[in-house]
Amino acid sequence: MKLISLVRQCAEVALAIGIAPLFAGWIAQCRAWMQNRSAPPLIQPYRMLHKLFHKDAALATDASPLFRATPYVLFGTMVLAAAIVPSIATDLPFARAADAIALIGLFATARVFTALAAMDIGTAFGTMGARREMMIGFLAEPALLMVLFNAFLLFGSTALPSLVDGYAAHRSGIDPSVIFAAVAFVMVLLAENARIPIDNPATHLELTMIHEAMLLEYSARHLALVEWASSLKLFNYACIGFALFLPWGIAIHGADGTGALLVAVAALIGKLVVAGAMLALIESVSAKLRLFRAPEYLATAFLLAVLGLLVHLLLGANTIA
Amino acid sequence: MLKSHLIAQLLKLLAAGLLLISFAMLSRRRTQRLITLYAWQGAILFLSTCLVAWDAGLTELWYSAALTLILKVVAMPWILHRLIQRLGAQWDNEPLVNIPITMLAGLVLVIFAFGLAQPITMMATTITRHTIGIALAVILLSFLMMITRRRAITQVIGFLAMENGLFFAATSATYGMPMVIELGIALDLLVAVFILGIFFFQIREQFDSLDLHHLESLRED
Amino acid sequence: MSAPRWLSAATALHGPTLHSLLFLVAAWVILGAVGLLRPRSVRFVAHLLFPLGAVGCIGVALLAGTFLATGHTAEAMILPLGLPDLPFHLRLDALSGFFLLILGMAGAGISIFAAGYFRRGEGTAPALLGLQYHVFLASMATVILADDAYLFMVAWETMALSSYFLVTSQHRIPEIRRAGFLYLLMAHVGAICILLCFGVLQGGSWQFTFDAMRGASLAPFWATIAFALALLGFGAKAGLVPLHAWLPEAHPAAPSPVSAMMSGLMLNTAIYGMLRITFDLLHVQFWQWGAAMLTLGLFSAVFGAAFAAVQTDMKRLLAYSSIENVGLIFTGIGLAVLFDASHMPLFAALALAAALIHALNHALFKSLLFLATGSVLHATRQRSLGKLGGLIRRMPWVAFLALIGTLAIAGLPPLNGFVSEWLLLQSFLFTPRLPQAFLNMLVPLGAAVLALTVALAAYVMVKFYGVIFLGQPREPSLVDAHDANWLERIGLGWLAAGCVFIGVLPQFALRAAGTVTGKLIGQTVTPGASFWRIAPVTPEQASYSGLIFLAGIVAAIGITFLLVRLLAHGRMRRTAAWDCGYPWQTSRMQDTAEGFGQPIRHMFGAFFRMERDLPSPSDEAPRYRIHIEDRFWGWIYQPIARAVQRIADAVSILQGGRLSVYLLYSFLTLLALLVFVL
Amino acid sequence: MELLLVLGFPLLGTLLLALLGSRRFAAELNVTISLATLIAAALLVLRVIRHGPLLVWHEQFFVDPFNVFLVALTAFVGLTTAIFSRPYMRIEEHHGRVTPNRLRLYHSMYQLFMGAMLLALLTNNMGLLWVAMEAATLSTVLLVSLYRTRASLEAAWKYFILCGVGIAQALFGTILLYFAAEQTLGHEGMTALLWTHLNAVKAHLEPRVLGLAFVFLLVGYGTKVGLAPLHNWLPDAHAEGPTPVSAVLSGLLLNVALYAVIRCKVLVEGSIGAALPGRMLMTFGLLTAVLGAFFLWRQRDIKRLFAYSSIEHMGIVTFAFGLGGPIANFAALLHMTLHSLTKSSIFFTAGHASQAAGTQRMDGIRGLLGISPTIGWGLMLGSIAILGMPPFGVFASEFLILTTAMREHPWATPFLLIALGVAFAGIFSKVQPMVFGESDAPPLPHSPALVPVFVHLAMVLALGLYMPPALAEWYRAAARLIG
Repeated sequence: MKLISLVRQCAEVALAIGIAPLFAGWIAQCRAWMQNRSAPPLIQPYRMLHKLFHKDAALATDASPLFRATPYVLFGTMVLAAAIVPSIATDLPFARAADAIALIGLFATARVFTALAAMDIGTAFGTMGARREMMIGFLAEPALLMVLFNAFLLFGSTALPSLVDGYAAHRSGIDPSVIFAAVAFVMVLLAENARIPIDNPATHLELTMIHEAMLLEYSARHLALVEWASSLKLFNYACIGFALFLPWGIAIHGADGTGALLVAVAALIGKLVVAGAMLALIESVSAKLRLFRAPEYLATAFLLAVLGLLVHLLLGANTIA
Repeated sequence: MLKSHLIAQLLKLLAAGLLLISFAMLSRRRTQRLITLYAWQGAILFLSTCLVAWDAGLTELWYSAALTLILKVVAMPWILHRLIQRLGAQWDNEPLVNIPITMLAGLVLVIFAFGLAQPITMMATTITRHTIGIALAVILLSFLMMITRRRAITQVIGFLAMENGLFFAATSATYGMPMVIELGIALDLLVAVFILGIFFFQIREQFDSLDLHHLESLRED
Repeated sequence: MSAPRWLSAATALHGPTLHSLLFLVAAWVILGAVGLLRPRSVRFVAHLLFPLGAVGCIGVALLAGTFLATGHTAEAMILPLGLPDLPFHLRLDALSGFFLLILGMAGAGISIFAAGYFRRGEGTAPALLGLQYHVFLASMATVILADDAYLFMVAWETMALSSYFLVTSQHRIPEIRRAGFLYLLMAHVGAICILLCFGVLQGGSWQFTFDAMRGASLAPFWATIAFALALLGFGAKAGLVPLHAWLPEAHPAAPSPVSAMMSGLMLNTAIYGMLRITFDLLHVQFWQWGAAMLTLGLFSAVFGAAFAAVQTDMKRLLAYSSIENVGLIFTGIGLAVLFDASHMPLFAALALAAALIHALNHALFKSLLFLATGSVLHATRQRSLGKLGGLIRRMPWVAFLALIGTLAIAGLPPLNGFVSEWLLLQSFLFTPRLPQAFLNMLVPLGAAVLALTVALAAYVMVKFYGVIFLGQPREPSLVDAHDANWLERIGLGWLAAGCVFIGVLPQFALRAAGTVTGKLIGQTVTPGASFWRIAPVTPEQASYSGLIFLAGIVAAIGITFLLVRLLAHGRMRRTAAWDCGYPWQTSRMQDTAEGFGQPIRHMFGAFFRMERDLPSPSDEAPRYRIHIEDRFWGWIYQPIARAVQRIADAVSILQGGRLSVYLLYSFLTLLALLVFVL
Repeated sequence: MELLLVLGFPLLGTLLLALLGSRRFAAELNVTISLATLIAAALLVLRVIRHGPLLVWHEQFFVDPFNVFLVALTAFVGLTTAIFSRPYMRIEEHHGRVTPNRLRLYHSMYQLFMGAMLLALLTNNMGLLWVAMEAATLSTVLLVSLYRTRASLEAAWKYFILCGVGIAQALFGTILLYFAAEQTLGHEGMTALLWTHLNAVKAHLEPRVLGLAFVFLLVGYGTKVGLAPLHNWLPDAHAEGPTPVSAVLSGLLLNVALYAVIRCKVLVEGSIGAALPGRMLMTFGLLTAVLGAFFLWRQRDIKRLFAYSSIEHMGIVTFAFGLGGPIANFAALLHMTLHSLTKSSIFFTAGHASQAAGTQRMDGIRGLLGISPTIGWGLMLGSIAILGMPPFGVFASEFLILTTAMREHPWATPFLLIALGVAFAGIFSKVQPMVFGESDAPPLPHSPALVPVFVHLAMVLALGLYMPPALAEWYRAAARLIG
């Protein structure tokens, strides 16, 4: 692999790590505006992290090594994911290490570790949260897979860089199936990132918690890492979405000089701003579902994805690759 | 010529008598009477064998005739007689199936037997060939009798009657089996009857009755 | 049955590899027999013979591996044993090589573990156990090497028999006897089906060698009959729903190493048989076969996963998860048949490779987990999940190694479980190109079912690991649980290492499976150009690199850790668990196994037959109990049993005990026959 | 000469034991005579192998591969059973179930039975065959009723009447055969009943008569084979007689009766073609196998259980003979051998098991492994063998039979599948709790002689894995004779 691409890779990862909390902050800000509350500053997440890193960590007496290792594992996996997802350029050494399916696997690893850590202390809320998280997970994955299936039918690949290149190669209009897939993807994104309507990141009512309930026992730097990791996860999902559905601007293989990269960064930020606003809007207009309704919600996502598939097959649409 | 014709007539007569006796056995209730009938059956066999022997001039058949006389007319009836004297089992109780129906079944069997015997009668060269059907009928009838009777002794008599039928079939179809076989059969028969005799006493001392409905304990339940 | 024309072109007589393999198999049997010299001595049998057996396993694995790597001409030989006109034929080709590799790799770990596991005074005498154990091993190897129907059946049934005796080694417990009986019955009926299948396959040529069967050309109808019989027979052994009922009973009943062998290795022999017959002897003919296998496989997978999620006995949970994995493997095979029958060799090869590798992976991580439960069992005397917990602090070794197994079976990168599932999904992606209408729209949904299953497996495994090893001990007695002894640790470690190795460097396994597909389908799968990643079709299309995954994660974690250490201070204090400030925490307040399964019970309610008794509000010591049963009992097994019972009752009237009636029977028979000839 | 010895020893034994049977050494004497018979039989076998078929004494006796291997088998099982019965009858005497006098009867009748069966096997004369069969019946009737209990008397009586009537049918069949033969061979001499002669001219025999004859012969000898629905005597006789008798009944008598049927079948096929007799045998076989299997399901008495299993296996063998053809016949002969070896060994163990537990009811027999491992393992392995589990030989024959059936008559295979499956469930579900589990029964007064059991099982096992070429050739020759 060429040195330049390695540098590019590092830059991309650094960018991801840097932007992710801002993205979370931006969403929070938008939500506040829409619910006409006075908004927290954009860098609020950074302040939060800073504070957490300087606190003393309080650890339950019989927390096992697994519990202490988990935050690092989470952060590590998310960084790796960020390295794999082509957010600004496609010619990345890590990008070929895994296709979208492997990426799902990576997220699953993170989820399993979170759940195990939550069960480690052996408190009521922890295990409850773990159970719910795993449930959402195994409902979301089929839908996500169907979305990828759509993409594969279009461009004959599940490797995100190839998808992006494929788009760039033929800007031949937009396939109807993509719309269904996109909607499904957004629904899954909400579910996977513990947003309304499945979960409420800002809740403080234990019984409704899913993601938060698993983190109850974490504090200080561990908590900071976990939070950072989850904002990274949201960022990664967003980037996957961009790669799948609106890859314009990403510096494609071959045409990726510094200029192209700057364009790509600008495009990315633009997309993130819009996407954040959209997410905030969705979260503001929709109410949280009862837990038992979650399966229905994700089933809908699944059905949409499958519909996209069928539409594609029935219209015998232009399989590009 | 005339002689053989006459003999043929006589044989048919005897065969008819045999059939009659079998039906009589089906209908009779008294054990004593059954034994008498059995003896008569033996006698007819003896006569018919003699006739055949005379006609065909086979010395073997004379022997087997003599055997018949000794065994089936004298020995067996006597043994059986003594047995029922000792066991005091003169009366047989109601047969399982009532007599008229048994008779009807018997009729059907006779017709069936004749039907079966047809091809054999066609082929047979012996003077007695027409009687094969009757022999078969006798066998089936005594089988029927064994089925319908309830008493150990009556079943045995049925068994012996069946054996008579076989013997009759042998003589009428083929002028009798080879002597060795005849002897063997006769021996087996004798032993069989002795064993049965022993059995009667044991059964009676175990169940103090010869009624077969005691012998129904071994079964799948 | 005249002189067998068994020698086929691509077969070298008396290959050296086959000879040495045969020697090792014989050695196993002898090892077992030697144990009888000192029947009661645990030290002699366990600490000497079992390690030797493990050495034999490693030998088998090495031989098979080298054969796959180098050898391409199959080796065959004939033993002067067997039926007069049908001596025992043996043959070693790519397929059998691959499954021997599995046998050796997993077997070695299990044998080492077993050396440390068997104790005095547990059921059968150690020597007898040793004999049965090694005969079991040997018979499995023979099944894989057999090249004629008779030897195959003999080895097959010997396998069933020896494992039956192993299962019932603690025969004083009635449930175990019941399980053993059910197991042997199903095995026997299945064997008869396989036998009949061979009866069809020999196609009137009266030659029971597999070569003759390859040659025989069957009418489509007969071919399908043969396939159906094979599916019945091998499906029953593999635990394919609805023929699975025996599996969750028998596998847990056995001593843990035996459970490991049955789940990890014996199921694979069924897979092997299915492949041998479908691809090699019948050379795939109709796509319908594939569709059937696919449907059954997917259903078994979901069914197994759902049932595993609601189990409360750790070994039953693993047994059901075996059903799930077998389902996945059958899905792969079915897909391969589907593609092959539609003349898409590349995709067929891909699917088949996925199935093969999954079989290998399953052998590794399932035996690892069963062995881990064995250690837990010895340490705690508890099988019920409701009485375990917090063992990660008491037995860290087992906990750590079991964690690897758990992550692997949950299909998480960078471990081996993910590789095979990734390949399977990859091959699913091509199903829309199938020529058959409907199929090309229905089969893709299978991919979703697959994803669902895999995610469910993750759920199940989180439950398994979390409830056993994490949280608070649910019983006070657990406090004095001890860690596994060193032999057990070596065994577990070996298997865990296997899981990691295949996960990180899948290309070796893929290359091995590729040679097999090359022989069976005529299309090899290659890991792709670069050594550090696998890209079975093209790198543009999809690629995966376990190596980079591992490196990346390790690097990321390491760097993060260092940075955090550098930037933030490391101050930390231990306090009681916070849990939203609720003061009176007890270990009873954690989620139980039942509780953890509750969402699944809601969603898959259709699968289960549940009896719940909820305590009354006024109850001082309230107890919530739920009993979950398999609906197939009521649907298939009990009706059959009842039918047989009813017929038996009817038949027994024939033996009424009345002599006259008996005479009547023979009389009527006579008349009937006379009428018949008249 | 060997022939004379083979027939002579048992008859001699009958007389000797009739005199000395009540002495202490009677059992040993019994064993010695059986041994002598076996040796003579072995010599006979050697001679037949060396010089081919044998036809002696005015052609009254005929020895060919088919019957000589049955002779050898009979003599062998006769010996092992004698060895087994020594301690067994001692224990019975110890329990006071038999008196010395009964023992005398027992020993002498045992030898008579052996002699009768050997005669039936060796004779060339269909009439003599009948006489011998009848003699065998009579002797076994006395053996079955040895205990003089109500049950044993009832069983013996039923056995006697049913087989007597059956045998009578067989006699009529023989007469018809004789009659048909006379038409072609003429009456001079008594050659018309000699099987060899009949076999020579079978093509010219009148079909219709032979058809009738076969029906009577089949019903007659079939009753002794235990073909359903003529089988009713069999379970009772097996269950109520002394165990050695059950062993020889199952192991030998059924074989001999089947042998008679097959001899007749060969003749009849020559005249009316293979179709009709084949179909009859197959139907009888299937019916017997299936019914036998279902009877197994609800047995409570251990000896009845295995008696029904004998019925089932006879059904399978009959079916195989009905299939015909070299392979099926080969398989059938093999199955006959293996069944008699296995089944007799099972009865040995079952006998000791019920002695140990003091009852024949299976729910009273528990934890045999605890009482005496040899009995326990013997019973377990025997049952596994009889259920057709490899590597035991029974599987080899079932393998051939099933695969043949699958090709020739696929319609039959479901029935076989049902029969085998149900039989497996029926037997194994009852054997398992008897062998496994706990027990508190006292040990036996005399140590059981289980050498025969393991000798038999070892032979069965060996035949499953390797069949000496000589033996195979022998079977093949026999199969060819049956055609």
